[in-house]
Amino acid sequence: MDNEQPDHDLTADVVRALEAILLVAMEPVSSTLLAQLLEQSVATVETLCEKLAGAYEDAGHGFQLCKVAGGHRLQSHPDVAAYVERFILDGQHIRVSSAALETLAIIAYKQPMSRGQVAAIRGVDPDAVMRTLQARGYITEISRDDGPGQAVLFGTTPLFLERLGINSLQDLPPIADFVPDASVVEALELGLRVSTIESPTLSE
Amino acid sequence: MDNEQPDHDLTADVVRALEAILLVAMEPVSSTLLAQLLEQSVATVETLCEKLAGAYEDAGHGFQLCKVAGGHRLQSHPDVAAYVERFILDGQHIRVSSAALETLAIIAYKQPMSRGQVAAIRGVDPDAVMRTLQARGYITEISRDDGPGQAVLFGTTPLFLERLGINSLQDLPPIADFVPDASVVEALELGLRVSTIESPTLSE
Amino acid sequence: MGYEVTTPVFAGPFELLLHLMLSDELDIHEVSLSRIIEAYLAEVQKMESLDLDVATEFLLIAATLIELKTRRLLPSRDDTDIDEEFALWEERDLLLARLLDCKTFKDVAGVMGTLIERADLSFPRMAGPEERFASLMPDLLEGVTPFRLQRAILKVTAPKQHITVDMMHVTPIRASVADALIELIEFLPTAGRISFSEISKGITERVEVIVRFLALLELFKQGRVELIQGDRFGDVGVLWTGGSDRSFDAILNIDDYEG
Repeated sequence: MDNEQPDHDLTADVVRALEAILLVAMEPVSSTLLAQLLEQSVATVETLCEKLAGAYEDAGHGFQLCKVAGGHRLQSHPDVAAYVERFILDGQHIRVSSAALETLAIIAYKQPMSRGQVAAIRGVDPDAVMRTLQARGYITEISRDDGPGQAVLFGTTPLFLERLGINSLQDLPPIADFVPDASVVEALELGLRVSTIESPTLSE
Repeated sequence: MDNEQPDHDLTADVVRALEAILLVAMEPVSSTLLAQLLEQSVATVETLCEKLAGAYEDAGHGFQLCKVAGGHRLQSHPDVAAYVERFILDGQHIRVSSAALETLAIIAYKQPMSRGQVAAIRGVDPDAVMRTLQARGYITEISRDDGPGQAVLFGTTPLFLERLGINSLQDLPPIADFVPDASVVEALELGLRVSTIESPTLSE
Repeated sequence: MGYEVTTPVFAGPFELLLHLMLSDELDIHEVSLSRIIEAYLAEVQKMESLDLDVATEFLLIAATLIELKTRRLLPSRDDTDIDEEFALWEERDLLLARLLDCKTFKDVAGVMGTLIERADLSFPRMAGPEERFASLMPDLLEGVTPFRLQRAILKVTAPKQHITVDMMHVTPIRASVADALIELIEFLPTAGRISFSEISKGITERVEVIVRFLALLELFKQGRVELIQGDRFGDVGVLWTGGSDRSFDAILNIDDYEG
């Protein structure tokens, strides 16, 4: 039996759920939120996390469970950082996609925005793109919606401003008084009609 | 000793590095890339991943190591899905409609396929469905037909494999398994007889 | 998500027919084509908001069924046209093959649905490298200026209808000369002298270019444009000479061109 295995089967299930949540979490998860999700006391969660962290270390895993600002998170073990560095340098081949740029633009101009609100504007599910932007540190969870479902609301980070070379969001070029919009310009360039012609079903 | 612990210390280090890389990866990592990073043969990496996956399962962790879309990835264990879903809230998977599934099935087995070829099998214009599938990233334009009109040909993407939780298209059951059985063929055949002469028992 | 296409209960005519025929299979020797046709037409009638293209597909199948039915009712005659007979057999075989295809992929879709359901119970690790590796990460935003960001949001938030109207004619590839005519009559009178390459600029579907060219020829025939070609294989210049007459009554009988 693994030495990470806790005493009771009940606890075992809680630990499994804890591990699963920490694995999928994009940001550190607070003990309070974990306690709520696992239906345990905050103290129990703290103890479980400590035990689990010790068990990971003892078993010699390549990851560790750490307590950082804001809560608990899984991270790669410093001992094998050299490999992780190699992976990042070798394995990633990333250029900003237009999907990412559009999603970032929407969030930058209209924050705070939920995933659903971004989806409504872009017309496609922005999930994967938003995870990438979040992982890169350009956007972050800033609050939760009051409404039902309590959707996570996203906004841009100081890193985003830094990379864009601006001091604040006020420095973004304004969009409200910008006329004509992109599609009109495009249509004009095409030299084709701009307005919607009610085309009757002549061809049917 | 943890049963995830491999035989030699050298291997132990490789496994730790493997775990660390998988933890920071944002998409499935191929055996080839892992082999390169870990300076091991592809075969060794495959074996290590299999062993590690087995060890995670035996130890009853809340996460698992899976082979998906041509690579290896860490994911939460299905057993504790209920907890993870509670945590993810708005990251829920989007349902795939049955019309979308049937279109996906056709493209998956017969790719590359043009819109027209899909329409011929479905009996309806698949345009809207295919646009949705494309926007979701399950299918993509992979080439153009040589024939007149140069129809765009579509195929499935790695994201499609990820959504199905399979490693490659070979993991889909062979199409022969789905050929309707004799009774179905007979029922359809009888229903569509051209004349009653051949089967006098038909009640009209 | 709101953008999921809502489909009728039966996504296509084969699916509907398949359902009716196989639910009738209690005793396959009792399969009644009359009942199937009745039920089929009843279903089609229920589909109130069916668009014309879809309705056509359903009705085509209905026509085949009725033809089969008619053939059965007619007494076998010696003077039956052998070609007609063959054509009907062929049509029937085609229908049968399509029904079998439909059944096959419906079953495949079922299995894929199960796979997805199972896969959905797991969520991947997506957090990415920790911040201590941040300096190694290639900067996604390299070369991205605030201006590019502005253009990106203007592009996604722009009202879509202007462009989509054009795109609808592009895919599915069904272009009509009539539509192209309307377009040209709307825009040429104020365009001054313009070249054909300007008119078809940005159009990627060959058939779209062709219908515009045919529309121009039609206007030329009607004496409403002047076409000037400087040299062989050179670009064609277009000049509107039709005054303010923007009627397009002469275009009703112009064919569609399927790509």
